[in-house]
Amino acid sequence: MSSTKTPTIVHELALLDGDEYRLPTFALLDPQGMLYPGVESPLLDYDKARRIYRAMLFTRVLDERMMAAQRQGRLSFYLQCTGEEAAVIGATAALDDGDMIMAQYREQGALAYRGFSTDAFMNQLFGNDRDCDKGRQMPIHYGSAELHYMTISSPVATQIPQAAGYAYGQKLANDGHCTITFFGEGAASEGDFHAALNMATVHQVPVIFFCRNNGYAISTPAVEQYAADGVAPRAFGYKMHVIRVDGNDVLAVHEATREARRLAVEQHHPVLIEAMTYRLAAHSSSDDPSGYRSRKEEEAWREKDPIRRMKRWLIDLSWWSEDEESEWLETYRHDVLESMKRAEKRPPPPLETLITDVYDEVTPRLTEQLESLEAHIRRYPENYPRGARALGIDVPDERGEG
Amino acid sequence: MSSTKTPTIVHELALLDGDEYRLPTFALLDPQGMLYPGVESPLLDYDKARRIYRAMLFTRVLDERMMAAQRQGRLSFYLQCTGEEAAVIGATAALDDGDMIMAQYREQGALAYRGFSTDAFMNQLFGNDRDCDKGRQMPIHYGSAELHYMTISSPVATQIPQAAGYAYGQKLANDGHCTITFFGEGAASEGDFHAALNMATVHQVPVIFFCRNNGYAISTPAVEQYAADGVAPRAFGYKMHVIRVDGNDVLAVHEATREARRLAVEQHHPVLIEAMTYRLAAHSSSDDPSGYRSRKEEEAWREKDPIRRMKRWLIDLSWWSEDEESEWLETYRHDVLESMKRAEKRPPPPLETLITDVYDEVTPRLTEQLESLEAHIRRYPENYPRGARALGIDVPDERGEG
Amino acid sequence: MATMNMLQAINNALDTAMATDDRVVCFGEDVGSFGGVFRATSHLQERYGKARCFNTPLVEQGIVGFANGLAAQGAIPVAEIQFADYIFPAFDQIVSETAKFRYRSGNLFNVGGLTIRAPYGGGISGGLYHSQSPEAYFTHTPGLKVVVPRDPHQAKGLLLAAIRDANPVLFFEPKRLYRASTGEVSEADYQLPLGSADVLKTGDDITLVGWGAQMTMIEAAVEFAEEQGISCEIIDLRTLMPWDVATVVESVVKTGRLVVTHEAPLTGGFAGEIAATIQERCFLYLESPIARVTGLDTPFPLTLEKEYMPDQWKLFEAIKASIEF
Amino acid sequence: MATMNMLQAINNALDTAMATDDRVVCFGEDVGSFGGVFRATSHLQERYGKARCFNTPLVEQGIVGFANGLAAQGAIPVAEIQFADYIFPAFDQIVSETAKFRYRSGNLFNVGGLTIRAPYGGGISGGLYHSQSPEAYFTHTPGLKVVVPRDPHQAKGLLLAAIRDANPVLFFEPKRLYRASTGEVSEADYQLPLGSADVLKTGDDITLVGWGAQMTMIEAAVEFAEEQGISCEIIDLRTLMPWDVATVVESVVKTGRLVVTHEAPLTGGFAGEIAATIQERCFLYLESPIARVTGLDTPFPLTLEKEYMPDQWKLFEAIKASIEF
Ligand SMILES: Cc1ncc(C[n+]2csc(CCOP(=O)(O)OP(=O)(O)O)c2C)c(N)n1
Ligand SMILES: Cc1ncc(C[n+]2csc(CCOP(=O)(O)OP(=O)(O)O)c2C)c(N)n1
Ligand SMILES: [Mg+2]
Ligand SMILES: [Mg+2]
Repeated sequence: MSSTKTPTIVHELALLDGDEYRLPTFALLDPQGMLYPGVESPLLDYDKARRIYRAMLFTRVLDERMMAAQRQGRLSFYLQCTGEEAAVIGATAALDDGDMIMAQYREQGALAYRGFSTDAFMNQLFGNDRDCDKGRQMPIHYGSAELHYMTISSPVATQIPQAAGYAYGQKLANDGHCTITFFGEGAASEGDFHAALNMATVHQVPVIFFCRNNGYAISTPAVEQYAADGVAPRAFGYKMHVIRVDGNDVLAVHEATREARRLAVEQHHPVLIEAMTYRLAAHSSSDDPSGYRSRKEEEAWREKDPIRRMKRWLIDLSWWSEDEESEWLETYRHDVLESMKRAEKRPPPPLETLITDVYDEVTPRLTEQLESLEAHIRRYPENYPRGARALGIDVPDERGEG
Repeated sequence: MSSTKTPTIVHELALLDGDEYRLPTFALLDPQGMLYPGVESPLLDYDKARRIYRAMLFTRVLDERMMAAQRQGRLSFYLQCTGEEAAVIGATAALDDGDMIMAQYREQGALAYRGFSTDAFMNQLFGNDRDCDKGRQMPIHYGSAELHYMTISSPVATQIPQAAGYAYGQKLANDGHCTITFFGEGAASEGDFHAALNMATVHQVPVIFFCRNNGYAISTPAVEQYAADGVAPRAFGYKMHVIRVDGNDVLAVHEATREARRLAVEQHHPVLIEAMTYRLAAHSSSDDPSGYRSRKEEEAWREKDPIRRMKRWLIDLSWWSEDEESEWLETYRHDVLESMKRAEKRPPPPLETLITDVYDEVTPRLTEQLESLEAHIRRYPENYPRGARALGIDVPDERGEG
Repeated sequence: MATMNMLQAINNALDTAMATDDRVVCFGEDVGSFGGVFRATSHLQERYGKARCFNTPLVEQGIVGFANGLAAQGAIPVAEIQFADYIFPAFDQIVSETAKFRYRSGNLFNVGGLTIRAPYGGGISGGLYHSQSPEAYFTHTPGLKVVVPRDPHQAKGLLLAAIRDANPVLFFEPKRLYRASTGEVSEADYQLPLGSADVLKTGDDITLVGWGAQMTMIEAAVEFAEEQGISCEIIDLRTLMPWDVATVVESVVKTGRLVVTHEAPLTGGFAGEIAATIQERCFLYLESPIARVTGLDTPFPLTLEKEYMPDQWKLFEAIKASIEF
Repeated sequence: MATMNMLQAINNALDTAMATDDRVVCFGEDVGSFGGVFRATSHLQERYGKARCFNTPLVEQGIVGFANGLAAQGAIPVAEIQFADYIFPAFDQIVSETAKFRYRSGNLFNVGGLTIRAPYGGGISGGLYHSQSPEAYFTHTPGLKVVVPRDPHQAKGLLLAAIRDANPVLFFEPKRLYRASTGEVSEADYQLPLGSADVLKTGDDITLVGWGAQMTMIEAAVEFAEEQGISCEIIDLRTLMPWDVATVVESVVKTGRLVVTHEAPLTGGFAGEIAATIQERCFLYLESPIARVTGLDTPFPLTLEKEYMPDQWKLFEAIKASIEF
């Protein structure tokens, strides 16, 4: 039988379209950064609030500097979190640091919060010999086993059913942890999204599906992505717990995620969170949003900048000051620049990284392929400056390619 | 911006799980086949009511005879519509005969309603030289361009986004037609389902998504297929019109589909219909349901047999009689048996059907492959009785395989 | 030792894997209490509980996506795809994710614990969508291992090796042989090596290479050939990715002739890879062109399935043509 | 005649197709008012309206599923997959549905109107998921045509032919050349034939076969080789499925030597099919083993991309090795 519940029977024909089931948005901080009337403060303790805020600031600085570096041709590609720091970091802060994060690509703030070092960011961005990916993936595809942050994969949405599976493993291991997966409202259109939410509710796994609804998938506005009122109402189709939250309100995001984590870990109820936010920057360094949206729209959202809002709240509590802000900004800028210089200078990964990690052990055929490549590079070292360098052969400097 | 609507803001944390949005079931005929109080009769005219009922009877007879034939080893495979005739035929009858039907595989009733001949059924089932598929697909993979019934494809759910695309073409052509796609509650778990419903609402196409929720996907009960109250609530996630209907009540199904068609054709609103029904037979001739469900459960549903219910309604209207029933049953049984005998005796499709229709024209490589196959069969005709027969070579009778 | 058919051997391998490592988890459509449509997972839910053997919703991309995540977490998922023909909705999860997980993460993460089982192949009146042999779609995908057993003994030993291998493995089971192939299978816990071909029979005149159900076709063809005085060497590749080039090269250096066979269509099939590699490595030893005996370059048919199949007579003709070249 | 880069030529072909047949409909992620992330569909929405050129939600399986249905209805969909790397979620719709639609329905229905465009290939610092060349996943799939242009003139003529062909066509565009390759392109409505290779240059000593962006590598390598007095014949396959066996056979019968190149990994790549076919058909003419110059059997890397690519120097070495064999 299809359901244990017996639905009511009606004899009048009436087609519903769900419009009546409009989900409200949960918010605690108003657009100016003041608590809404009746909301009690503080909702975060001093240490955590500052840890969150500093991660937000760092992320903003990192994004600004690296986009500038990309514009200068120092970096092949970059992608900003700008505008979505509260959503990403507020959610991360509500988790245990041992919970698994399976992100899409715009969630560097989560890594910053968990303590991924500036050098670790830079080494990945420059694909050098210390890149966590060993120079195999484009910039921004970070990963850290230590920090429980799954290495980013470019195909969107693939991480969503994986998060359900990972969380099922956590449930089997009974280790008290959960998994959060971040994804965009665009990614939520993929078949993998449907698969994931359905399997998560059927198998009751401790997973949080965190949708960053930032209004765009590259140039495609959300109104061309779906016809409904956002992504949140899809939860009803799976009987999944759901909450929509103001994604630029760090307190609300934190609170919602904290409760979601409780449901996930204590009751094995998966939860969908839809954070309403806005991608203030271009999609990536390859994109120019002036082709598809107005300055006016951007300006309106800049007014709701999540960092400005949190700062106001912190300053009102006397937990932060303009002086501290300047100091930290200075420190972060300096850190990023120094670290970038170091990362740029580091050698490329060794040549053998071309064939390792395809399997746990290198196969005979791969060994042959590497040997023949090595011999070839030794014949033409000047055509393969990186390969030659990796083989310890002295060749003229590389000509700028990324 | 993600939506043109501004949702309400709330400051109290409350996670919903959609349980409050329970969809009722639309029904007109009670389980005994009497109209519910207050429902006006007749809802179908005399001719259409009889056309529907006769198609239901024919389908039942076809299924009984062919399953018996399969058990006797005359047929390699069979799959019944039994128990779901009202859902399939009631919906089909609410359409224009020129509307496209893209079915899953359990919808032979739709073909019966539209006038697919007994011989056409048999030729497909026996994969002979007159099979609509030219002997390429398993039994029950019917298709008819004339009757606007898309040839069945075994991978489930692939037809669902195709139906959205087909309907989009109808909208572009502005031909006043729509498309209906039938699928099971199991198929609705595939990623293609999500893709289809989302695209259909975004692009506003005249398509009806008709889910036959028959409680099982092979052995998997619906409670292990999804956690929600059926498939219908998923419509809310796409802002799609939806109705849940008693799938064993032919009047309700017809009425719901009629209204869905109106919305689709006149307003380009796609509609999801969930028909609650039950697969009274095994999944297919390869299946034995005693391994996963009880006789008792089956019996309870046999009480709600859609044919019995419609018959009662017809007889109450004096639009049908027991005598007529016996006559038609006799006629159908006879037709099916005679047609089966003819189909069994027909030759296999010509050898060249192995390589035609891969492309619009046969490629040189395929011609070579066929030539070498022909030469081979001429060398070993007794090992390829069908191929030899197709080449006009006299060989001993085939040994039973099928 | 017990006499088992291939399904029983597979069931026994799964049972052994679950008994010896409680991280092993089996799931897929209908694999739970029902035990799978072919009954390969019979009794596993009974023995190991619903948490370790369960039905999934009907969504292959979800099954493999879920399995990838579960493997990344450290569990050892054995996911069933009901028919190899239905593996394609999971293609992205397999090709983009499973295969590249370790490499792209610089070995920080991997899904090495994952095994995907799927029945493949024709000869069962299954038509287009219950007959395909999709191995070549995966042998072009570095990071995957692809394994195909030929009989019950091989099936058990290779499946246990696949489950315990530190890399993701696609395990294609020749469903035509599920019940047709029986033999003595040890009840002990044993493994057969991945990546290594099996020389079933040595011979001097010609080498025959195949895998899975085609081995029965090769054996029948070799019987005809040996009657005619042609000495055949038979190699079961067993693992297609990464395949055992050395064993095939060694054989062809000796025999000078090679026939490769598979059920999948000719163009782009794995026999092409073998032929391309062997003509390169054995160029000076080859006495005739390498022949491929395969399905036609068409979808899989139904009524004329027998005509379509690369059977023992087609193989025998190819052997003769090669010898007489 | 006008000077166009490859993107402009593609845009011009789409424009021509839409202008000459109002059943042509273009869609995909970001292809609407924005004109696609590479701007291949620029201005089409403006010119032909939202109904005929539009954005889709981010769901490749939906894009191709929708396109299949639309083509079955009689429209002529041209669907864009943003990167060939993202075609895999649509794999089931392409391999199970698109390819088999006509065959399985006994020609009652077909999706012959469908064209799927996707930018493919490396050399743009794209790493694993913006560099792949997935053609061999499709050349093993009877029912599909697979076409790859090498320059703007070819791109326009082949794309128009693909859109108007009565069979579904996968059209892979070498994105490395999108802006890098420019040339004279006629503004007229013209088509170049599918299924027929193009002999770019005749020569006597060795045959080089490739497609798409690899043609630039072949041309550079041939320059080196001819300097050394090696006379090369260059063939652009253009259509990989069904491919022009006769032209390649004729060439190799003359030269006795063959090098095939592609960016995709070696194992299971389409060069294997070509080598297997040619060793069979030209066995007695071959003077050295057929060489394959391809990507490594690994996912696509980033920092060491240059080292990974099958470039002109690797090709030149393969030519020399073949000549000196
Ligand atoms: C499977 C797949 N298809 C297409 C792409 C190309 N692509 C990269 S990002 C993107 C848009 C994603 O939008 P959204 O999910 O809303 O995330 P956002 O960028 O807004 O954070 C697209 C289409 C991809 N990476 N993967
Ligand atoms: C993609 C795909 N996966 C698996 C199968 C095998 N299969 C055939 S029918 C079926 C169950 C379908 O159940 P449902 O959609 O509820 O339809 P019903 O049989 O109940 O009418 C399955 C799993 C298939 N045909 N296609
Ligand atoms: Mg977005
Ligand atoms: Mg069902």
